[in-house]
This record gives sequence, C-alpha cells and structure tokens, in this order.
Amino acid sequence: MLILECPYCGVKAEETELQPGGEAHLKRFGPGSSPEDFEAYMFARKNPKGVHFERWRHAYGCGKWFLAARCTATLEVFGTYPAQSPEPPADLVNKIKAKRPEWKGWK
Amino acid sequence: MKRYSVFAIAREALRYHTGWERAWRSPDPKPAYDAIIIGAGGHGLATAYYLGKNHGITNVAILEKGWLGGGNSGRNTTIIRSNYLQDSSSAIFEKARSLYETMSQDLNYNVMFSPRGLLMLAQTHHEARGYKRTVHANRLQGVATEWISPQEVKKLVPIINIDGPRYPVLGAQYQARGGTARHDAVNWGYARACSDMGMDVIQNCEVTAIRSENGMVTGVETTRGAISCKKLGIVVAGHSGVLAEMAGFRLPIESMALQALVSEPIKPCIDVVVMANTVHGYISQSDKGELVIGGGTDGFNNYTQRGSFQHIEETLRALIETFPIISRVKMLRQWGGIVDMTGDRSPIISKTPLGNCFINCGWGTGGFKAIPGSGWAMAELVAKGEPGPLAAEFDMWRFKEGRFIDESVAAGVAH
Amino acid sequence: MSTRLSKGGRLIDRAHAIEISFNGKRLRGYRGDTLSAALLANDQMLVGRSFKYHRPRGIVASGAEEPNALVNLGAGARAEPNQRTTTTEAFDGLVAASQNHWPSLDYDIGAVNNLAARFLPAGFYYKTFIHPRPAWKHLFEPIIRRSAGLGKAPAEPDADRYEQVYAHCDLLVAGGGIAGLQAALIAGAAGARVMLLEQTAHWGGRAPVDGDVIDGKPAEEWITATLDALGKMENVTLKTRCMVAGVYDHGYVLAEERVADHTPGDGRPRKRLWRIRATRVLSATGALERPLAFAGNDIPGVMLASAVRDYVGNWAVSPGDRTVVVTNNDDAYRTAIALKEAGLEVPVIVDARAQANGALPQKARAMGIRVEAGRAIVKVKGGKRVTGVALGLMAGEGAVLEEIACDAVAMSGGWSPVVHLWSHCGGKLTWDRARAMFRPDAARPPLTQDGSALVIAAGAANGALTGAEALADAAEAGVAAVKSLDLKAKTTPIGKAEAVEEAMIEPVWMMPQGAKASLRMKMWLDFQNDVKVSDVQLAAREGYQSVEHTKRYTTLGMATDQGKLSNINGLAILADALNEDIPAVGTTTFRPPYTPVTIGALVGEARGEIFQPLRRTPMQGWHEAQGAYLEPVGLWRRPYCYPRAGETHEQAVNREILNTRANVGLLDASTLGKIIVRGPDAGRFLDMLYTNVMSSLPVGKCRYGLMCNEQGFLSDDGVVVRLAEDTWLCHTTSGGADRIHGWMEDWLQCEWWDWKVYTANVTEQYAQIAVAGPKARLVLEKLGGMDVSKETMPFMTFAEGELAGIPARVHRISFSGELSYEIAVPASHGLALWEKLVAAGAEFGVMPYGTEAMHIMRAEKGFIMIGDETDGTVIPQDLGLDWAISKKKADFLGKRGQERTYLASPDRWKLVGFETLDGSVIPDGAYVLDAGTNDYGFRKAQGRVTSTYHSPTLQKGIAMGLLRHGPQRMGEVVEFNTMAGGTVAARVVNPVFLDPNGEKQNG
Amino acid sequence: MAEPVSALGGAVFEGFATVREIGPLGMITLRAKPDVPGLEAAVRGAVGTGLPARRQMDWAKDRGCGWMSPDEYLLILPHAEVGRALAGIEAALKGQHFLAVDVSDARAVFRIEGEKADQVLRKLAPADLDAMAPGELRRSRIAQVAGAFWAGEGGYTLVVFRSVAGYVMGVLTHSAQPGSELA
Repeated sequence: MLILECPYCGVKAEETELQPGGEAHLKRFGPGSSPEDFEAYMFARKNPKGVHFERWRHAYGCGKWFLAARCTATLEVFGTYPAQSPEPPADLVNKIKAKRPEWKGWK
Repeated sequence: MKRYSVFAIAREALRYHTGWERAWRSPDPKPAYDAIIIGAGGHGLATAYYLGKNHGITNVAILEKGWLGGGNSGRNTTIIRSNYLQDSSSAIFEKARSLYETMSQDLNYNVMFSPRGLLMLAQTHHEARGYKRTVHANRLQGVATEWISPQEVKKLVPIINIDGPRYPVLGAQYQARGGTARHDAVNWGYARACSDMGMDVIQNCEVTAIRSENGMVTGVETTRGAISCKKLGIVVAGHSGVLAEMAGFRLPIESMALQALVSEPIKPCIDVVVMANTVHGYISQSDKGELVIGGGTDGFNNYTQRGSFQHIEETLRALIETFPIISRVKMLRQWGGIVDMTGDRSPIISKTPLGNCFINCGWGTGGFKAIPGSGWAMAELVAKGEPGPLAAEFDMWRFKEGRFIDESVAAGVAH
Repeated sequence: MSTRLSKGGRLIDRAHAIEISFNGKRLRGYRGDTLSAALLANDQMLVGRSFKYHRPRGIVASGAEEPNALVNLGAGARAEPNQRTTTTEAFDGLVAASQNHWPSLDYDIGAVNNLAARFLPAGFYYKTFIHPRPAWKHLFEPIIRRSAGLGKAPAEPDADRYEQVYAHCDLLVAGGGIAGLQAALIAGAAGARVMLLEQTAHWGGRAPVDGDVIDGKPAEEWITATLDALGKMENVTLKTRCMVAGVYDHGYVLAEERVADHTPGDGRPRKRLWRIRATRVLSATGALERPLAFAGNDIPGVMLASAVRDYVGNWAVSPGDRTVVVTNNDDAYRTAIALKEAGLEVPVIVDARAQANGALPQKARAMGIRVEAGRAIVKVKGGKRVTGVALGLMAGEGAVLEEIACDAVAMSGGWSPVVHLWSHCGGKLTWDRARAMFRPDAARPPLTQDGSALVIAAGAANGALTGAEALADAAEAGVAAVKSLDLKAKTTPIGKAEAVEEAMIEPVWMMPQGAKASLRMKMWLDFQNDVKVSDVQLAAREGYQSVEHTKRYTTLGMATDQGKLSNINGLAILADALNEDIPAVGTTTFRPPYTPVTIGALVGEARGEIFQPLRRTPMQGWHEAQGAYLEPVGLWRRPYCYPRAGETHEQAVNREILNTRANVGLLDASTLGKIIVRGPDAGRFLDMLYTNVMSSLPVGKCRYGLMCNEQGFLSDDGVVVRLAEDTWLCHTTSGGADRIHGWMEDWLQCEWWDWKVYTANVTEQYAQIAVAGPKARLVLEKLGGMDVSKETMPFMTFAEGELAGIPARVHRISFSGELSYEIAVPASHGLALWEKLVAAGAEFGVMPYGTEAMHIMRAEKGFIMIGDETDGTVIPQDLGLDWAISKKKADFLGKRGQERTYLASPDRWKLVGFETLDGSVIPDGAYVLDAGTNDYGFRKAQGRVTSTYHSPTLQKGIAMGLLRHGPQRMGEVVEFNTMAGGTVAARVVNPVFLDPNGEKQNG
Repeated sequence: MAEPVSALGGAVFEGFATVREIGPLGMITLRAKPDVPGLEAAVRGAVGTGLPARRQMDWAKDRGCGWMSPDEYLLILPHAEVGRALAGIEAALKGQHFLAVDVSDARAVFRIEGEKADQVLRKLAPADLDAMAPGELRRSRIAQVAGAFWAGEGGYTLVVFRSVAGYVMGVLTHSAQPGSELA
C-alpha cells in the first residue's frame, strides 16, 4: 500500500487516492512514424526490476498527473515531480545514483 | 521409476514407507545440453516434458532459480477453463483443458483434475450479450459451453444470491468440463516425468547471463556455473522482462502483482467455480474445504510477491454481495504473485531476435489453465524452430501489426 | 480429570457465574473465562477431531496458536465456523458445537481413517486414485470432498454489522505485554503518536503468570502503574481485543478489533477493521512455546507447559490431577511448580537434557518433585484422554524403562519468537543456535518507503525470553524507535525485572533421539492436519526438499494455525533428514493475517445498499415511483422500461417505442457525459481528440464526433456543441464521462501542457431530457418560453433560454430518429422540468421510455452504440463511419494506429444490416458461418451480429453486424449459428431500416 | 421560477454525531493559474476573499474560496448569486485564459456535527485528520467516492458529487450509529 507525495498539492497520498499510469517519459509517435517506433511507443516497456519512472494521477485529490521514481523490487520511493518534465530532475537522478551505485541511469 | 498405485502404497505401508524413491533426481548441471529451459514452473516443465514425449529431445536441463513450482504455478487459484472468444485462445486453452483430462494417467501422478463446472455470471444485459457471443463462438470451435438461466445457476450454486438487488444474475455462461486441479501436483507430476526421461531439473540455479554469438545463443551463465546449449527456451512468467533484457531484446510486457486469498476450511458449500466479472470476484472451494478467492491486479509495476489490500477488499465486497453467507467465514491467508501483462493481455509464444532462443510468457492472470497446452505448443516451437498452429498467432510481432488477440470482451477481469 | 480449583484465577470473576452450551451440554463457568477454560473446568477434554484421521483432539494451548479446539460458535445468522476456544471469551448463553465428526464427537465414523493411517501417509492421494480415470471425478473426489473442511458453512446471511476506521500514528506497538507497555511508555513520553494494540482482553502478557517480579513488586502492579501513565498521555491510544493482522508496504497495518464478539446482538459493530498508517511498527508480539515430538503427543490431555500454567494461574483450572511435565528447558519447571503450589500432583518431570541443575530444577526438587534427567517420553498411553506415559532413555530407541499413570502431560520444546509482523514485509530472520530459535535479524529489517527500517522487534518477539531480558530489550527498542522518528527520548522509568538464572535449552526435535519408525508414525507435528515426523521424513526421502515443497506435500503448517506450533519442529526434522543446517533449510513465507480475519470485517460497511456507490439522476425517484425496471449502467441504474400492470418487459418496450414513433416519449438522458472545453487552443485540442474536425464547428451548432484510443480503436462517441468562440461542450456516453474527462486531462497535463485549454466535467450539473416523437415540438411549445420552431432551431443546432421558467439549453439532436429535443437544465430543476413535460405532454400522449426502447429505436435507424457495435477491437472504418474521419488532418489520436497493416486490411469485417428471411430475431452474439475450417479445425466465421432486436415499428427481426466485405454484399443471404445448433438465414441489407433520408428527425 | 432542490432535500440523521444534508449551495469552479492578471480581483468581486494558499479555504462570512489544484479554485456563495458572480468573473477576466462554470447542482453538501464528528469521517476517509492545518480544504476519498471536506463551526463540511448523495448519506449514517463511537 504505497504512499506517494503529490508534488502539486503536497498531500502524502496513499495508493487508494491515486491512479497508476504506467511508464513515464514515453515519446509519442504519430502519423508518419516507423512501425518500429510506433510499436515501441505503444508496447515496449522497460519494466525494470529496480528503479522505475512512472506516472501517477492524484485522482482522489487535486486530479493532477505527476511522476515518481520508485524501486519495483523494494518499493522504495526516491521522489516525485511534476508531469511537465521531459526528463527526471538532475537532483533526483543524483540521489538515486548515490543510493543505487549499480543503477544504469533512466534512459 | 516405480509406478504409483494403491498397491505400491500398500506394499510400502508394510515397511513404514521407507522404500519410496525420489520423485525427481537433483543432479548437478552438465556442461552442455541440447536444450535448456529456463524456469521450472508449470509452463517450463510442461515444455520440457513434451520436448521429450512428442519430439524425442531428452538431453534437456530445466533451470530454476528457486524451488520448482515456486512461481505463479504454485500460487494461483487453479482454475481451468477454455471458454474463450478468439479462436487462437480457445485453441490453446481447449488443448490444455483436454490434456488436463488425462494428465493424472499420462504422468502417473494424481493432479486431481476436477471438472466440476465453471460459471461466468452475467449481471448486466451488456455482459449477457458478451457471454452469449462467446457461447456462439465456442459452438464453432467445438468447445462445449452453454448459456444457462438464473434458476439453473441457483441449482448449481445454492448459496448464491441471484436476486441482487444491485446486480441480479441474468444468467451465466457455463462450461461443464471446466474446473480446477491441484497446482503443486501438476508441477511435481511434470518434474517427476521429466526426471524419469533423463532430463535434469536443476533447482537453486539462477541464470545470470545469456551468452550469444552472431545472433545465436551459445549458453547461459548461472549461479552454478556456465552451461552451453543448442537451443534455449525462456519460460519464466513474472521475470520474462529481466531475462529478455539479458538476451538483448525488449518485450511488450509489464510485471504486476496479482492478489489471491484462501479462507479457513469449511464443509463443502460451493461445488463449481464461479466468476463474477461485473463485480470483480471469483471463487471456488478446494478439496480441503478452503474457499479459494482471486483478487485483482495492482495497476503498477511490482516484483515483490506482496500486494495491496484494496483489491482484496474490492473482491470480498463483491463476493459477500453474491454469496452472503461467507461474511462470517475467515480469511486464512493472502498472497501475491507476479504476473506479466502483455499489450493485449494474451500470451506470447514466439521466436525471438536470437535464432535459437524462444520465449513463452505473458500469460498474465490466466496461466495455470494453459500449462499443458502452452508446454505442448512451446515444445513444438523449440523442437522445430517454427511455431505450429497452436502457437502461430501468439508471436511477439503481432503488436507491430495491430493483430491483437483481445479477450477483454469475454473476461473483464483477472481469470 | 480437569476441573476448577477452589481458589485463585486472576482473570475470572467468581461473583458472576455464567452458563454455556457445548454440543447441547450445559456447562458452568465464570465471567472472564475463555471458552477453553470453561470447557476444561467441566472436564471436557475431548473437543474436536483432526482433519485427516479424525483422531480425538483436546485443547493444547491457551492462545492464538491453538490448532485443535475449533468450534462452530453461535447459531443461525450468527453461526461462525472454526472459532478458537482459546481466544473466545465466554459469555452467558454462549452456544458452541464441536466440528468434523459424524455422527458425534465421541463416536466418529471418520475415525476409520485412523485405523488406515498407515496406508495414508503424506501425499498418498498423489499416488493413487489414478485409475480408472472417471473414478476420481465420480467416486474418489466426492468422498474426499465430503470429508473436507472443518466447521459448517453458515446457512444464513450475517446478522451483524462491521465497520472500518483509518488511523495514523508515528509508532504502532503490536502486543500489550510488558515489552510493548515499556516501549510504548518511552515513545509516548517522547511525544510520539503511539497506538498500542493487544489482541487479548488483558494487558501484561505472560509476565503475571510467569511470576515475574518487576521493580521489586509483582508484575501486575508494574503493569497497572504503566497503564495509568500511558492512559494519561493524550498522544497514546490503547486498544485491547485488537489483533494486528498484517504489516504491508509503506507502514500500512491492518488490525481487527473484536468490539462486540463477547456481547452479541448489543447493537455495536461486531468487529472493526483498523486501517493504520504507521511511520514505524514495534513488534512486541511475544513468543510461542513449541510442543515436543514424542509418540502419542496428540492425545487429549497433552498440552503445552505454558498453557497448563495459564489455565491454573489465570482461570483456576487444572487440566489434570496428575500432570507429567516433559521438557528440554528450565522454563517448564515453572509449570510443575505452579501445579504443585496449586496442590496438584506432578509425578515426574522428564527432562531430555543430561542434567537439570538450574535454579528452577533445584526449586522443583526442593518441593519434592521427582526430576528425571536424560529421559524421554517413549509414548503416551490413552485414547480420548491421557492415562499414562511410558518413559525411556532420551538417547535410546524407545525401550520402555517405566510407566507412570497420569491424566495430563505438560510439554515444552522451547520457545519461538512470533516473527510474523517482522516478516510480512520482507524482514529476514537469523537462527540463534544457543537458544534454538529463529529471531529477527536486525541487520535485514523490512523497509519503508524511504529505505529505512519499518519494523523494530522487542522483547520475546526479538528473542529476549525472560522478563528481565524482555524489559531491557524493549527499553532499547523504545529508544531506538524514538530516535528513528527524529524525536528526543525523555527520561522514562525503565522497569527492572528480577533475573532468574536459567540453564540453556537443549534442542530436542524428536524423543527419544533414536525413535524407530513405528514411534515416529505417532509423533505429531501438525495436530490439525495430522502431519507426523514420519511424513516430513518421507517428503525429504522423496525429494520434496525445499521447505515449501515439504509444507505443500505434507500440508505441514497449512492448517488454521498456519504452523504456529508445527513449523519450527517440522523444518528441524526436515533439516535433520537432509543432513542440513536448520538455517540452510529456512522457513516458509509468513503471510497476513496473523490469525484468521472475518471476511465481513474486511469489507466493513460495504454491503447491501451501500456495498457500492449508486449514482442517481435528479429524476431517479420518479422512475422508481413509476415502478420502472432498472438496469445497471456503470454505477447508474437507468430505467430499462416502465412496465404497466400486467405488462411484460417486452410488451412495455414495444409500447414505449410505438408511442414515441407515433406521439412523443421522454427519456432521462442525465447520465450522458458533459464536459466543457475552453481556451485559445481548445479547437486544436478537440481536433486531436476527435477523428473529425471540431474546430470548424460554427457557434450554435452541434456535430457528432468519434474518439479513438492511440491503438485506433473506437472508444467513445457523442455530440459536440460549440457554445462560444473559445468554448465547446462535449457529450460522452453514459459510462464514458469520467473516463473521457480523465483522458482529456491526461493529454493536456502530460503531452500538450503548453496548450491553453481548460476542461470541466459538468455531467452532474445538468439534468438532461430527450423529448422525442412527432409531437415533441407541440409539447415544448405548450411549456413555452423558447422558439423551438424548425426555422429558428433546425436539426443539429441548439439554443439557450427559459422553458416554463427554467433556464435551459435545448439541443435539436436525435438518437431515436424522431423529431427530438434534448433539454439540459440545472440538476436542481431536473425533476421539476420532467414533471412539467409529463403534464404538458399528457394531451399528446407522452410516455417515458427506457434504455431498451432507446436501443431498439437507434438500431432501427442504424445508429451505432458504443459497447454493442464496438468491443475494443473495432475501428470507425469498420462501422462505415469514414465520413466522420478527417482525411485532411495531419494527426489525431488513433490515426497512426489505424495505419497499421492489420487495421488497414481490406478484409476486415464491416458493418451492415441483417434481415432474417422468416422475420425471426437473430440470437444475441451469433456468428455468420463461413465454408470450411481453419488451422485449428474450427468452423470458419465471416462475421457476427452486434445488435439484434424485434422491431415493433417494422414488425420483424432486424439486426446490425459485422461481415467480411459486408457493404459489397448487399442482398446476399448468409447463415447465423444458434446455440441450439441450428442456423438462421438472413439477408444483408442497409443498416438504416427506418427513414433513411431523415425526414422525421429533420422535420 | 421554481426553487432549486438539493439532492436529498435536507436529509438528517441523529447518531453519536449529527449528519445533515445542506444546500443547495452556490458553487463555481474557477480554473486559472494564480498569476492571471485580475484573478484576485475577480475572486474578491465574486466571494470577497483573496486567493487562498495551497490547500487552504479562505472565508468572508458565508462566502468562500478554496484551493483545489494549482489551476483550480472552488468558490462558495449563496445559490441565487451564482449567475451574477459568473457574469462578474467573465467581465473581470475578459481576454484572459480561464474557465468559470456553475457547479452548484453537480454537488451535494453535508454537515457532520457534534463532539465526535471527526470519528464519522475517520471511518470513511484515509486522510490524516489530525494533520490538517486550520482552514485546510482536504480532497480525498469517502469510502468509495471522491469528496472534499474542511473543519469548522463544531464539525465538518463535506462536499461530494450530487449523484452519490444517497450513497454518502448511507455511509455517514452507518458510521455515526449510536454505540459505534471509537472512544
């Protein structure tokens, strides 16, 4: 039963107040994109056993989507940040590197 | 191998059962095999079994990182059915169901396949139309299912509440030959049979790397040393993504926790398997008397075999509404299993970018019922290098083409 | 015999006698008794039958670990199976019955299994019942099933209420023994928000019975004083009868409070589920005593030494007059001493250790108790109760040296910390060789969301078994907890218990050491499931070597006590059989709940009327008053039809349709989703969302639109209204409002966050009513207030104004194919408008119509229905909706997906109409047969029906469906299959059956 | 014109706490970023308060403004004044990017009163009531539906969607049953 802090309203929301939204930082491929790119956008997922960047919506709260860095093996949460982020904030990435030296990075 | 029978038991009883031999050997890995199957769960063991039985390939190792049958095939709700909508699904699930019918005899191990009947309740008009569609599809597929009335449902399950008021039962899709089997027995029966064919079932042997040269797998690194092989089959359910990454390709898969629970054992009160998809619950009663109850899937990526509480809660709510008497029964144990979900929630039995590497995964919440059919189809793929009809539609390239095998119409929730 | 002692009993109130009934027998007890205490006080040694062999079973324990004493408690709507008598508080009028026997507890036919026990070893059923094949289903399994289970399933719905409650705390302390009290006191004093939960009705745990002396006084005084101090702290919550069931990730804790279990029917909720968020959890859950494995250790009268002590000390009940004590540690001597002090006989203490010279053995000897060191119980004599024991050498194979008559045996195999809460979330254990126990490994705790330790173990739960050790350990744990919460520990009194020097335990997993097979077959490990030493050894021999395999193969630890008594002994036997170290074998996984939790309690308030939210439109009450037949649509319940007296649903539906087509009908369309979209980029946004162009829609006009997901599959449809230059109103399907609003917000927040667009879901702000039929305009004109003429309000336009004095937005849109107005008014006026329409429409023959009439009328018009024509695999092109898919737009959601080969294939099934040749109705879900079979050997199909009805308007069966190359096959006759096995012939026709040129709707 | 009707017509339950459905209450959803020129003036004009801080509810007698999200406010005012207020906002924010809509009838409002009013909510909402700041507007879950609530005047005010008013009354009633006090 996860707790994630919504970066918008600051509420430490619990899982039942949230709606999961899958892998974060996916690039949308539209008309004209190659079959490979479109398939990757639709289906290929990192699904790592470890650090995962993912989307959550504070559905029973302010209604905003936000992003979280979470370990899928220990459920440790490294941080949350606004959905309007093309990539994870540098300080968060550094924090994770410090905690998980073996981590290969988010890309 | 000593055959199991009532006479064998009588004989052994006289010497205090000191004469029983091992159900399967526990050998050290050999340096090389014709084929390595990664994953000694039901699907992996069945794959190996049919490699030997159907294709005569017995120089096989089945590698298991923990104890055999310790994954989803040992922690599921044991439901067996084949009342699917799409032809490709019905084909493989019905093949599996029919193999379950004779499994105890084939393996000389009583897997307690119990075709006690399976009901899918229709509690909205929309759902009723959906199930009638499946029954019509099953007619064409030769899968024996029927549409039955609320009164017939009540006859099969006297403790059910068909009157609602919220979700009155409008009827049900009934598969009389659906049912359950003892999940551990399926794993153990296959392991024993594989071992008997001379295959090596190697437990506590985790694959740490997959070695390949110019597009072909040459072997695997394991916690018990390097082993080379001519062919590799990856059959590891929840960890498919991790293995695929070792092999250098990515899967349309996400791993999530699926919840289940059992009640304390009570005297028999529900003889068939009942699935109520509108209210998200399914239930059956084991031969031990426990109510075996399936919950929902957490919507987020998760590799811990622990789940959240709210899905258990949601399921039990629905079941009390449908079976009011269970309110005073107690939950004995709850657990989670890691299921791998594909883009269309249907499995993948497929060649991979590596020429001699094959993968069987993505069974999501419904893998147990498929075990023998899945093994049968995977064995054919590994043996011949090309899929037979059972596996043909389940290749991993269907997503690129948009060629979905979508069962969502037939089963709204975990099955 | 077991009986009530004349004095003592710290928990009973002799002033309040109660009467209970067991198997119809009336028994006397006292307030404060557990059901076990009351049964033993009345010499009820035999309380049940075991699962497999139906062996006689007596009470073994005094707490949650009890495997045998399970009863059917209560009757009728308050009947509950498998209630543990050891944790059931007795009350006047309590009714209980024993389980798993026929015809009676004393004479149980099932006991034949016991005679055959030798032929029914672990896993025997895997090895037999294999031939002949049908026999399993028809003969063997039915027999096994009939004997399955323990308690009877309740026959009636539950009469009790339950509820849940959420709580939040810094520190949750599980266990109200002296360790829990001490730790809570420290955390409370430091200002932490503390919850201290105790599963029994009493504080202090074992300390008072074990005779602990704290700060120079009897433990009871320290407990009372500490409780007073805690009670004065505002930041501390104390709860008894509250069992911590499970620890989940991120500090989530479930606890079950037995509010009114002991006062049934007093109106309070029977149980309350606590859903707690704790920053840290302190596990002070104590330890459980282990049985010893010797032949006949399952005979009624053989009990845990600590339990015997509890019954004497807490309830003044002696399990026997002559009790033999058997042990491998000093603690059990406390039992012998307690019995002696209570004036009972202890013929001998059998100590498996070579010597017994500790302080307690000395004291026992001094009291004149015979102590036999290096000895073992070879076997217990007796059937339904103990009659004696046979003794031999511990080191031997079972040769009997001496027989001693007795009526009870108190056994102690040492203690195991209760590590469940530590383990639920992944905490690891370490094997303490010296103390022969698994205890929490502080170096590998379960983690919380920030990666720090979630659980801290304290006292006996941490392996600190004696009172002195436990208090010291708890004090440390309490301080550690305070530190981990970034609080300052205040100086807090730490209880000091007198240390009693105890000699080391010697691990004994089987007695005697070299016992032969015949004895090992009588040594029980799991009393409820009948798992014996020989079964575990068999599992090992057969290669079920993983502890999980052994558990599953033998069912060891799978009973209702989940192995609380049997697991450690079992895996020690396994380790021995495998020549492995105990830690190498490891334990099975600990799963919630700690003890079984009532399903009703897990669900709380959510049952009956409030089991799920029910969404009601402003006119819902009116529909119900009219006796409408309602159908669930999402969480709504919409009128399916309004049957009149003597009408079937079908007749009602037909009447409603014919009346709407001839006169005028009213439909409650309030459930339709309504989403306002506004902003400079709103048009651009909607052009991405819909397959067709919305930016070009003129203000004041309506346009039908389709939405697809990124796969390209059709997901929703509805009419879009241009309210103003920068404002649109999007109608969605009834089920779709929240989903589509979320979909919009997802794209605006996560993909196009620089676009200037705001959305608002105003679905519930408006009641919406469709007034449809040739006389619709007359009705509206009668209401007055707006010009609804064809000229000022042509088809697919809307106007805002006042109808009958109610502010309204009137749309000229039609889903029925009739002249139709959809009127939206503020929900607070919905019922008023509806009633005005009913009144004004009376002279025009107005009638309400339901969803089924709506479905049929739209089918007569060939309009598609999301969920009928679509199922998540259908694209707009399949439905001949190409006209609604913009060719000139560079991009819209789903466009790329639809370009994929399989979706672009010319061979996809496409929408057509079907007319049966004989006028009958094509069955729901029927498929169009094709020649031949496919690769699977299945009969081929070339299409399927998606909507099929009897059209009262056309007096025949009409249908819509998908057919390969459908539109090119007009006039062709095809065959549908039926469930009965036959076929129905139908002609392929245009799906628009009625008014193809739309004169009616445009009129 | 007919009087507006609230969802439950003012239903009441007297348990260990009193549960009352109140309203109809005027409510406006105002979506705009706080830095929109004239926003503060528009809000002041409509309900007489300034822009509330994050998760705060500001009051001017019976009128209020609550922070719902970084770009959404909930204005509360007498039902009859909503039209005028909306017109005022439209005028004040002309040319700006914003959205203001009447949601008065999309909501049902409850008062939970009495010394133990908090216990009724504790049984239904996963939110930590003790951690709520004075004047905080908390959006959370009420059993199985969304709800927003704040404390004040000897109790709590709870706002939910109109269609589930009956359900919410049901769970509130269940939770306020005499004899089910938590302590």
